[in-house]
Amino acid sequence: MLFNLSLIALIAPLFTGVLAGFIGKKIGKIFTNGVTILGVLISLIISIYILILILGNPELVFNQNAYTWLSIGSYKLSIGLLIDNLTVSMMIVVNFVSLMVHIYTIGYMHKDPGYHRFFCYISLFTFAMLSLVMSNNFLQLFFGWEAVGVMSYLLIGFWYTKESAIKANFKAFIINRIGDMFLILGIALLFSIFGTLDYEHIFNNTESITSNTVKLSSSFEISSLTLACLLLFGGAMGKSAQMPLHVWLPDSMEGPTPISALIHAATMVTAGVFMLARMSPLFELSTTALSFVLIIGSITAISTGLLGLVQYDIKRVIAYSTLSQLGYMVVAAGVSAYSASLFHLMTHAFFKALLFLAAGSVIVALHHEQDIRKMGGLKSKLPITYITSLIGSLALIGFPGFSGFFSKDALIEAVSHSSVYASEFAYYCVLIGVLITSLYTFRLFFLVFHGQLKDENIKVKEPQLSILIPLILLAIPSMLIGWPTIGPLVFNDFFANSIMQPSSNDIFGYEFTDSYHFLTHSLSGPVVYIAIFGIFVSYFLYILKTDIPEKLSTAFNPFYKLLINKYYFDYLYENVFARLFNNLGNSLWSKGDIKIIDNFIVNGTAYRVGRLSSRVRELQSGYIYHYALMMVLGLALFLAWVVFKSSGLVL
Amino acid sequence: MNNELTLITPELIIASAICLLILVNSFLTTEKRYTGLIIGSITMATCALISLIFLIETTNSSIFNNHYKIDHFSTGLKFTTYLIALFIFIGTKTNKENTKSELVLLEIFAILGVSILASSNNLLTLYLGLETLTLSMYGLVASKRSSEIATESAMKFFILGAIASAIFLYGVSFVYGLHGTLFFEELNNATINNTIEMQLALAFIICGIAFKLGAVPFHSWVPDTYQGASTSSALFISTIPKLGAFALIYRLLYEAFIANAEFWSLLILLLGLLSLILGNVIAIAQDNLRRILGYSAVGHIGFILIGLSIGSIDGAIAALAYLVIYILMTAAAFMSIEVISTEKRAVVTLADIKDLNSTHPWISLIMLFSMFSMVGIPPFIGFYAKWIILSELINSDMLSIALIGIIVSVIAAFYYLRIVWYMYFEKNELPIMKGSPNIFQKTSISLVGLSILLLGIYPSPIINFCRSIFSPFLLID
Amino acid sequence: MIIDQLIWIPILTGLVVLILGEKRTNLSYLLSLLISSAIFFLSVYMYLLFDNTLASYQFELKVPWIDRFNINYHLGIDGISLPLIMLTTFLSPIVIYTAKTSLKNKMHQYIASFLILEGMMIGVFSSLDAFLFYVFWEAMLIPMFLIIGIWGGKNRIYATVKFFLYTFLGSVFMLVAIIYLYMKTGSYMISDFYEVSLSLNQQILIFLGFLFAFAVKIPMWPVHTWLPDAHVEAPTGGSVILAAILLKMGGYGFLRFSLPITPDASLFMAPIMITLSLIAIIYIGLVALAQTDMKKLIAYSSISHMGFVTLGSFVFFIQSGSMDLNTINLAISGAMIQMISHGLISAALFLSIGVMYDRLHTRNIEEYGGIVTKMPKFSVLMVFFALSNAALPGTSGFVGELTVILATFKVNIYIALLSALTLIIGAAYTLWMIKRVIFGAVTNEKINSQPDMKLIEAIPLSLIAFLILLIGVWPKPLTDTMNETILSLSYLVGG
Amino acid sequence: MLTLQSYLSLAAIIFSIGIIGIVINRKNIIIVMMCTELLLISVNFNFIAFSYFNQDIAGQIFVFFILTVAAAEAAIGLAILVALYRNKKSIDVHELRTLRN
Repeated sequence: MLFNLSLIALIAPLFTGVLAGFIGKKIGKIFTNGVTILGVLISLIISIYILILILGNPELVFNQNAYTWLSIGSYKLSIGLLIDNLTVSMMIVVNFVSLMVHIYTIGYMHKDPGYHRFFCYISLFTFAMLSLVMSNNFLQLFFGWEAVGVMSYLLIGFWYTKESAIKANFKAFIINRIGDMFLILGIALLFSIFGTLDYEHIFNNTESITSNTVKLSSSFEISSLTLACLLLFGGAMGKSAQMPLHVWLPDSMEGPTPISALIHAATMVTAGVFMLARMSPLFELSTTALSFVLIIGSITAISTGLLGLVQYDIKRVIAYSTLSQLGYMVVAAGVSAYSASLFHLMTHAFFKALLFLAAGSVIVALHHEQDIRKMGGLKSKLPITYITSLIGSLALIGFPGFSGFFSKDALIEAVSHSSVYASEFAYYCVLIGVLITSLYTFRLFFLVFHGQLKDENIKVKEPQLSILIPLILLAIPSMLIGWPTIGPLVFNDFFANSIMQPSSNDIFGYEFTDSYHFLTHSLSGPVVYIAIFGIFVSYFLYILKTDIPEKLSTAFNPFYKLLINKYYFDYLYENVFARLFNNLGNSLWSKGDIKIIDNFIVNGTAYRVGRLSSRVRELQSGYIYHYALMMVLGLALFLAWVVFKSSGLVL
Repeated sequence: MNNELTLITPELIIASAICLLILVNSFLTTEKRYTGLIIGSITMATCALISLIFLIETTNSSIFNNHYKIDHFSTGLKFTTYLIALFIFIGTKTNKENTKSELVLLEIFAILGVSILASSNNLLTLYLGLETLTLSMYGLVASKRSSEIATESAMKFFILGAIASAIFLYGVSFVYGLHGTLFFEELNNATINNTIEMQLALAFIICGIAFKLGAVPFHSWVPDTYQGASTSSALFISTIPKLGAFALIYRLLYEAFIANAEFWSLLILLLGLLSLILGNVIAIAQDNLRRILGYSAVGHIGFILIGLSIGSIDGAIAALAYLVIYILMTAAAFMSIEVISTEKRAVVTLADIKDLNSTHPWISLIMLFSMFSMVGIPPFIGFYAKWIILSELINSDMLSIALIGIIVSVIAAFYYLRIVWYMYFEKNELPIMKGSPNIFQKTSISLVGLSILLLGIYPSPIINFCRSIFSPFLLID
Repeated sequence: MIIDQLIWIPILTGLVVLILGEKRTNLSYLLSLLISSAIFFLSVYMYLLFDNTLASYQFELKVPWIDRFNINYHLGIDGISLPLIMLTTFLSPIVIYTAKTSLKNKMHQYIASFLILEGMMIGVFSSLDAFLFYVFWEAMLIPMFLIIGIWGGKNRIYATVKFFLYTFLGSVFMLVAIIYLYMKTGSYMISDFYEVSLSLNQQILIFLGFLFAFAVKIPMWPVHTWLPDAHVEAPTGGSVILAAILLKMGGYGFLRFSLPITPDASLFMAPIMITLSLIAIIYIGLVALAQTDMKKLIAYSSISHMGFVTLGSFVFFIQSGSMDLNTINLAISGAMIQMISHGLISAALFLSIGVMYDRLHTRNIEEYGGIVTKMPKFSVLMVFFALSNAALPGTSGFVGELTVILATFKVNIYIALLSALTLIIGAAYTLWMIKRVIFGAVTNEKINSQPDMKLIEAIPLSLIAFLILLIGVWPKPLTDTMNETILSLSYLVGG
Repeated sequence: MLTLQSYLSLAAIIFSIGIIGIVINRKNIIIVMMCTELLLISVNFNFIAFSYFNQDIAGQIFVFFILTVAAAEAAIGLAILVALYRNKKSIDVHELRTLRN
């Protein structure tokens, strides 16, 4: 029963998406958005229903194969569903945000000619994301993993006539593919050890392979587990845009705003974090891998946050913020605080989706203007957007009481108590990150909503209802969700059946009683104050003394340049690597294929035979005496040969 | 005595036909077309039938005081010759341009020569057969009297042929001197045959044979003659005399001097390799269709010689199979050229067959069969020719020769493909005039063309037939 | 008997079409379409009758052919030939179907060539006699030579002659190897070849003989240069058949001949074969990146993808320790799946390019851009095929590559790493093409006046898309068909 | 006393003269044809010598046949020559190269 329900939850968005794609245009917009929203709604309702059932009866958690995908010899690869607390909570997050985005899109895209296509895409995306989180094996994980990548590819390039958009989606796909390559290698490694790709089998037998090693060279061996974890994390780095594979995410903002909210903030990019949590039984056995995760996460958290400080595109700022927050989640996973990581994932999904959608609302209101230097003073014009943005921003910086506060604080708590290698480094990174977060968040906030209206001529008014409703609906969890959920999710054993992590005491060094106590406990730490300090600083810089940022950027010009050029990563990728491979391909083609193989060996042989032929044909001179001479020479040759032969000189 | 004459019925019939033709020629004006054709065809058909009967009855005896031998090989070869000649007559002599009776006369003469060659059991008979064949070939080449190139090529052919037969005879004289006899059975004497004198004599004889076959370096006449002679004569020259030359080789090398096989096989191999390589390589640079076929003939002869150089009966079977198959293919090619040539527009160079497919799809298809067959692509019969030779080579541990052979065939493929590409791929501004081949021509060319395909699909008959020629008993197994 | 019909009915129909001549082209078209579709259903029927629990040959037919050399007209199928035959019968009607839209002159000859080719291709896949195999193998060159030469592009003659000579040169060496084996066994039966015992040196020679033929056909680096030329110049149907089926014959040859007949030599040569496969995957992938001609790009992509076939066929030889049958099984299955999948995908891509070519008469990527604005329906399919080409999970392209990578990883991590690079390179060249052709602003005025894909063009593409998706989502039926055969092959190779 | 050797040497010399005559003659076809007759004569010499020394009649009979054939051959050769002259108005060896390569 439950299995079939879950299957319906999975298939519904697929079905409705396909329906919208194929016949939506013929029937009409109402049909398209109606049917897709229905699909996601069904999925959401089922998810919630399953959650309730599971909470009531933990026995209902199940892991069942739907069908055998492939069977070769003794190997069997299956497609199946694993429904446990982790899955269900991810399903709810995905479906909820997806639903909000669906509703939001009705208003946001109503003039776009690709309306139906868009709904088809986001529905299909929802399906892909669900199949990723509901999977009970690595294969299906990879299916979903790539499928969300493709939908993201299509959605980033949604406005396909825009050169920048199709450049961005190409880039996104390729960089994701780099991560995917590592992921599939990691999967292959696990397969080569276990001979199966089922989570259950692999996670139950991890102990047996702790001493397995992989020989990388004659003298260097590495623990298989560590290698597997590193490779899997490579996949996560691509999808969750960790340094140095982060470059695609800011560019992906070329897509329509709803998908920035759905894919590039709330769901797809968190797939990496989800996977880390899912793979916790593996990662927990390899401290090396954990440290690596930790380091990458902290670097991402701090460095990408810095970049957000110098951006002027409203969506890009939020995108960099997303990068930074993803860094936080990865850091949490690095210190084994998977539950904190997932908690942050969840709250982040709400408030970041909110922020993006709010940004979208601003963009719509300003007739698709995205440069924050041209904004300002929108507070009074867009009150609802303003308030919801404020909620989102406060949640993002971790203002006490907001959802982000709980998740981020728990996370930092865990980092501070961790003893994993590099945890100290990570701690300082995340602390500085808090300041930076609050700086860029409120820089954006102040520049957009406060100050002076730049262009009085544009008629600015609050967008239509379908845009505002999701904002409000998302604002509520962004503000409140932390209170009831932190306890069970982070400190109690809600995830016990799906994640393997040390007890909450070991992780946080803190005995949790209730959310209020947690809040007061946090107030004794530095995090909250740093965040609030950040608000003041940005108020000072962007409202009071607006010329200081300019001065600062000239004063620290090299640093500023570094930031504005995004640490030259794009330059490196595009002008060094991409060009290198392009040139390599070109020269292999023109030198290797055309010049050496084709012109020299293949056609060269033909040419030489031809030349030989035209030389040899001269033998046939046409003169009888030459012909006769040839015959006589032939005869003479024979005779000479006979004579020599009999005298033993030849053969 | 009576019995002996029965045994040479085919030869007698041919001889009578010759007399008849001469008589007819004297009394009838040349306007009376087709007399030559009719007489020739009937003669060939009858002879083929009689030979077939002999073949089935496995007649085997020596006649005329052992000068003449009617055995399986000779009847088989004769049967083949007559059959092919029949097709050639019907295919070419029905064309208005080739109705001159003396053409048929000369050709029948040549066939008589081949018959004598095939049956000879004595160096003298052999010589007579050879000269009958050669002399009529000279006439045949020169038959287009008003043509400058025809007479030129005939002249060249004649002089070179004279030299070659002199060289051959010179060798024969030594053989005679050393052995004191002209009968093949008595020549098979290992002690004498291994002397240097005998080897020198053999070298002379092989030169003569090589000329007849057109092997490098005795090939010079081939391309010139193919180009110079009229198409029908070229067709004849490229087919029937080759059978005669094969008989020559078989009778001399395989019967008379088999004891020296080790010696002559090397010479034959050398000739074969030279022909194979040079013939095919030079053909690549040719533009004249008939010259291409000429050089291609040299190349094919190379293959046949390589097969013969194995020195075993299996090798000879393979070589004969190759030869018969080659004759089929080359007949198809020449017939196609003949058919598409019109009085106004002779088909000479590759450019003349541009886009043939659009105007003559059927003829170009047959030409395509023939060309791919010559390349050695299955399912055409030419593939089996190459394959049998390769099999025998590999079987006798001559792998390196086999490799040379196949590499050269790949090179050779180029010029055959070129013919196909001119017919099919090139676009022609001046469409080829639609010739009007008559029904006989069409039928015979279709038969030959289809036989290339059908025998390719089921090659057992031709393989078994060639084997049966060498030994009647092989048919049974 | 049923295989017999599969082979000869198309060939005879081809001859009938030739005889019907140019005037009755429409009749011929309908007739051939009917017959080739019937052949497809016949092969489906055969598939249904096929017992996939048996490793042995099925539907066997053995008639003496050339007694003298113990050659039989011996047909039969097993698990590795059946999918390839199905692929052939599936694509042939499609190719004939598309003739109408993409061809102007001598259509009857074109159709006839394809029908004859179809019969011969099925013959190749079902011959159990090496001689018969060779006959079909070589005979196929003729129709293909004509197809490229008559209906090809500007440089068609060069391309087709190159194609012919290249493949011909390759296959003659195979002939020598086959004859050599006949000398050893006294039979041309392939299964007799399996049992002959040969020394390592003999095996290596035989292996090399086969290698020449198969390497050219697949094609492997460095004997691949005929393929881009042939593809670029060939008409759409020619490219489809060339990429989808002719290339597979090389892979099929490895599985049918090289591996089971000369396992020791395969073991000996495996490092070279693997290196060449990796070169194909990476080097050729990079070369594909540099292409400006769509067909050339897909041609290079084909070479790169076929690298996986050879990799799968040989990678298990370098396992450390004893040969693990499971790995062999996995790798070979991967190679087979990759062949089928590539057959479908490359066919689809070439057909798609054909659809565009029919409209704009250029294959130059730079002259395209923004196709999607004018041809959205077509673009959906094109993007789908491109993604399949980039091995997107859920499409057949992924299944083969995944399986090969899984097997490879079991053998050697570095080889797996290098082969997995295709995920990046493959995506890069395919999607870069998509970016420049399908997406972007319309730069070429001509594009603006183009209608979207017509239904008549959509049907074949959709059919292929459906199959690609089906195999991608549920490859089990495919692997079930092959399992037993590959298992017994694994025993021959590893046992 | 003339030995077989002497006859054979003479024949060889005549043969060589014939060959050389053909090869180095750059002028006239008639001379070439005469040289071919020389070749045949040398062969006849051989046969007769062998016949005599072997005490076997066959060789001499062979010579008769050779002579006959040579006559026929000469007839044909001259006929061709006449035809050639009619077409070319020349019997110069140098000019006989329309067909080449």
